[in-house]
Amino acid sequence: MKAAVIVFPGSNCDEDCRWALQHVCGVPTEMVWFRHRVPDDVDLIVLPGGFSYGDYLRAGALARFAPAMESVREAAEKGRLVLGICNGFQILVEAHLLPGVLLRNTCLQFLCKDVFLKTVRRDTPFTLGVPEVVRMPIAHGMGNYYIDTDGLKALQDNGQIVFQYCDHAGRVTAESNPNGSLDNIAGIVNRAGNVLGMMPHPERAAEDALGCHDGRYLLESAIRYLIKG
Amino acid sequence: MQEIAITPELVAQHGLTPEEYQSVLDILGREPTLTELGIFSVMWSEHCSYKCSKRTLKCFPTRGPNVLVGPGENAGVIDLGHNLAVCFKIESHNHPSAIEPYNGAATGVGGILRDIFTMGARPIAMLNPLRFGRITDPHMQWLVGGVIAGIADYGNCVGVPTVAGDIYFQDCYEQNILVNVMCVGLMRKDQLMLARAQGPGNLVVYYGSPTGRDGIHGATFASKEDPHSQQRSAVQVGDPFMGKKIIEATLELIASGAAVGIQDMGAAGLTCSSCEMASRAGTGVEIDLDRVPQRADGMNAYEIMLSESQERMLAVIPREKIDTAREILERWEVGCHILGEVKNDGLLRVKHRGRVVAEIPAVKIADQSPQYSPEARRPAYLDTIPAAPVPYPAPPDWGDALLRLLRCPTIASKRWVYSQYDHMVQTATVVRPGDGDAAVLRVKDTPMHLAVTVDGNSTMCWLDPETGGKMVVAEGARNVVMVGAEPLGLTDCLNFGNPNKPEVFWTFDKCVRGMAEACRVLGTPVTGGNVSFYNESKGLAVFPTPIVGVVGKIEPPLRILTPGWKNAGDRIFLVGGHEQHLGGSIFAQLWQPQQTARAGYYDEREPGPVIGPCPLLDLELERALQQFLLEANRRGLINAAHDLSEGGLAVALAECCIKSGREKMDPESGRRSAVEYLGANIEVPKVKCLASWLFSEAPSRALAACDPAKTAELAALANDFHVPLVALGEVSDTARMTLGKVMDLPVAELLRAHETLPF
Amino acid sequence: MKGKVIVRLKSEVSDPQGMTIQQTVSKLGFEGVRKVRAGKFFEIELDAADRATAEKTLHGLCDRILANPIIEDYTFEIE
Amino acid sequence: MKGKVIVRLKSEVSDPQGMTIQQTVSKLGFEGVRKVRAGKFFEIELDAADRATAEKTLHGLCDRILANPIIEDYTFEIE
Ligand SMILES: Nc1ncnc2c1ncn2[C@@H]1O[C@H](COP(=O)(O)OP(=O)(O)O)[C@@H](O)[C@H]1O
Ligand SMILES: [Mg+2]
Repeated sequence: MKAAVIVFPGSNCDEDCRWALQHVCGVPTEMVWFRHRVPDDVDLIVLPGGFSYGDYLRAGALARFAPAMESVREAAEKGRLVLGICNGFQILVEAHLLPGVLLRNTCLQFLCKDVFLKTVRRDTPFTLGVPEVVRMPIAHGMGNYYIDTDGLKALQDNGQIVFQYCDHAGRVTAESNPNGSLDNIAGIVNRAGNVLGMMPHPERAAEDALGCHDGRYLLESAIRYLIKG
Repeated sequence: MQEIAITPELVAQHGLTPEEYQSVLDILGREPTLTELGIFSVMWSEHCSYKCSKRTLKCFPTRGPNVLVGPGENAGVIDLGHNLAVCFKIESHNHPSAIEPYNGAATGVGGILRDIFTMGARPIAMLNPLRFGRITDPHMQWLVGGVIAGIADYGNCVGVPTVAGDIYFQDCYEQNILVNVMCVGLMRKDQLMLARAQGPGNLVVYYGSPTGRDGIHGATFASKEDPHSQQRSAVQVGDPFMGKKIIEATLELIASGAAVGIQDMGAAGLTCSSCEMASRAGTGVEIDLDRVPQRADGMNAYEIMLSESQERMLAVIPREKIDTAREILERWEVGCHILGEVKNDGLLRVKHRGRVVAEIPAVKIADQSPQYSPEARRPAYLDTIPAAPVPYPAPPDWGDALLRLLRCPTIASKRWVYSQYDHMVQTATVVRPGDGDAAVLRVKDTPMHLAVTVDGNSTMCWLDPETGGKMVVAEGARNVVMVGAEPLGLTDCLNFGNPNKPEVFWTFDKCVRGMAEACRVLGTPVTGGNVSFYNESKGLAVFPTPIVGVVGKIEPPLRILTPGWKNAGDRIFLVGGHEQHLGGSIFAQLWQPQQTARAGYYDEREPGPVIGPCPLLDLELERALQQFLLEANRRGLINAAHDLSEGGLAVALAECCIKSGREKMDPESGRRSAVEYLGANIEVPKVKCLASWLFSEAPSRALAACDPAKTAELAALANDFHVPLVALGEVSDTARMTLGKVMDLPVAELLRAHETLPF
Repeated sequence: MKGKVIVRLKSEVSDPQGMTIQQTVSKLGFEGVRKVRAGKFFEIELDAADRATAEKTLHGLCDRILANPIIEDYTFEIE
Repeated sequence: MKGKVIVRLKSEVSDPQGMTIQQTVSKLGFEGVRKVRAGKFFEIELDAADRATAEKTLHGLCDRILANPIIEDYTFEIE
């Protein structure tokens, strides 16, 4: 199998994603410049974190027009796996590959810290074998997930909410919500289940040297899913 | 070439003295044009020429076996082995931040980043020492919020983790806050790039943001008192998105071999970058300003040469490589503008609209810049500082005293600050901010780690500039040793008042001499730094505030150490010097002895006056302490280590307890238990002054925790190094910090006090 | 021609920034400031043959880029 | 009463956000978009005895909180 990381101008977790996929998980990983198409033989596309276009206007708003996004859309339609992390998630919602929008954190500040996540769905290609509660860092100023009431109901009814912010014991509480996200939403999938967007950074929690390896479960879930076919 | 008459008033407005103007006339052999006058004015400003500080700075040791590049280039470089080198530098952005905190701080970050990547190093860490006034003042809160957000937004956007810093709140910074920023970069040794305009015939290429009318005379602005009354065009808006693109474009340009010299346009913009590149290489540079991309209409030569617009770069590219360079720069969408070429006539020649508007021997601007030895006089206030320690009667409750110290904004947790900084991007931060005396970064694909810290206790420098200067260096070096690293080198930012005041210059000179001596004894060469004078408004100067940034290396058998206790039962030792007294301590600022007019506690957020004297520092002991700790670390004798600084022994013990927190995890579900803490059980010896034993901030002291089975070896080693070692007690599993009958507090309460927000 | 675009959050979307400003100003003693909503403003210089073309361009810009219809509304004026 | 405040960067101050938006939209085929400048917009509900008081409050707000006169200008309207 093969993975690709899209490099937008202003991406800054692109190299970290490559390191986690290739060095930690052993998957050949190609960097794809935002002007180019994602090659057809790529099974897993990662939209990395960072500040594409400086987050000017709104996070992800300008990046969604990048030429590479056309091929991401096609790949998503064909059922290939697409993972948007942080800014990647923001780009996916701006590109309407996922519903909703990410607003400024209610504390109005950028927030970098570890959070606990409840893995609500453990049967998506990204979450097979991911424990019920995992720890990962967040680092964002605009991670406050919002969608209108009908939209939220649809997410719930279709089981699209994959991760929710929770406390150490897995309880989804108001105190454990770092950014004001509706329903403590930290990550969602599309209806087909092959496009995941999440604010926390699995690639920053993929090695014990960094204090935690919970992020590795997620990357390896996707890899195993693809290898098994 | 003459358009505007150069009158004595105009010369004076440009900050040049009649003598300096005479040198200009001598160098040129004629009257300068207005553009030339502007060029001399900024190049000979204090900020660019170091005219008052140069002689004093010569006393710093700058060489060492591993120093690849010392002071004089954009940043210092030290060899790490493995064909790698570390590059680092510190800068101040005090004046702009005082009037536009957000953009002032952000552009400071942008500027220091450029110093690092122009050398061919990828920026891997940022640090930010900050000094503010009283935090209860709403205007100060606005400044604090703006500065932190500015640092955060720029650093976060470019993807360089901000991993450490320090913050003091002290009245002397009320009119003049200090915003220093340090950047550390990592490079392949064979890709070291110098800022030299080499090779006549090579092209001079401009890339990055277009030039506007911003910041004209920013360098001069940084060389005057009272920023508030100065012209305000000196504040610019940073563009971190362009910053990120020029990082990538520059590193790619260097890796491709297309560039032979690169310099950023920082203070004094195009003027400084072109002059310095030519003079370092002994060449000339000819540029045509019509080719400079411009954001504003109708800019004249003077404005283009002096603009300090952000995110602009100058590169020297051989003709045969220009296509390669152009492809890289255009791919990153940063533009590629050929301004002119390198000449062998030694002249900086500037053309605009078909005319030569400046023609100056480049090397003379740099080498014949004025140098002064300002008058120095010992300030009278020093005589008011008591020579003998002030006696401290016991406060009513020792535990309460400790909690007050932990809540004091200068000591309290800075989580509210560093949680706004992305400190994890690049996935290398192994010891995060708040978790150690220095931050630790792994160097991927090698067994190495780097430790980085910034330090600068100005209270001690105010009480005794020379000893204080030594202490600043000692603390910086000690902090990297505490996390397990060998100090490699040091960069410094010297923040002082107006150097033309003899009292200010005296403290500057003394401080630097003290620092230099400490650097020599501790073996930490100075590879670069920055001087920020004129931090003075309304006649009030800041405390002498030298700040050092130290970089260290951890390579096996050295291991990473952190302050948090690891195992119940470990023995706790106090290593190093004697507590001396409470002079200069924060406790003394909070608790005023009954003898003074005002007895009792001050509010932690509004501490009282500093009370002396400055403790003594024995540099030989300091060196022995550091060597001992390194050796004990190599032998695996230390499980936790923490240096004693603000708040003294009691605060250090509390921090080791607070940072011992761990949770248990159920591997199946991933659910964790609540965080559990270890405590400390300490025996309090019979001492003359308990307050001083608990809270003294005397230097050269540290805590170390050691496995009970290894204490004999540790004691023997301490003996070999002639370092005092005192057994204090042991790590307990009670989650309480118990000091005999003196205090007994649950760690949760210590934690709560330590996490108090300042506003 | 010059377009002046105002983008605001829809009334049902909460605006923590506006709320924080409101609280800060009240603390500073500005009385009677009941509510603050924060939005964005853009000034756009356009080459357009006529007003109608300019309007079309601005609608296109706002719909596709400047505003996110899930949370924002926009208005503009042409000068 | 309702105040509508526009805060913009002074014309000589660079506006990276506006520049980036302009460049991106040009590439997307919005041709005649020559220049974009980004600013802020605030809608403020005020209790004020009269227009003059409201004006005074708004000036105070803008000078002290909403704009930094070193790099920004502001204008407002009252409804
Ligand atoms: N401005 C800042 N930016 C980032 N980290 C900071 C800042 N100020 C303090 N820190 C971090 O908070 C921790 C505690 O700082 P400080 O109280 O100065 O501790 P110490 O006395 O051990 O140096 C350190 O890890 C330091 O790097
Ligand atoms: Mg400190």
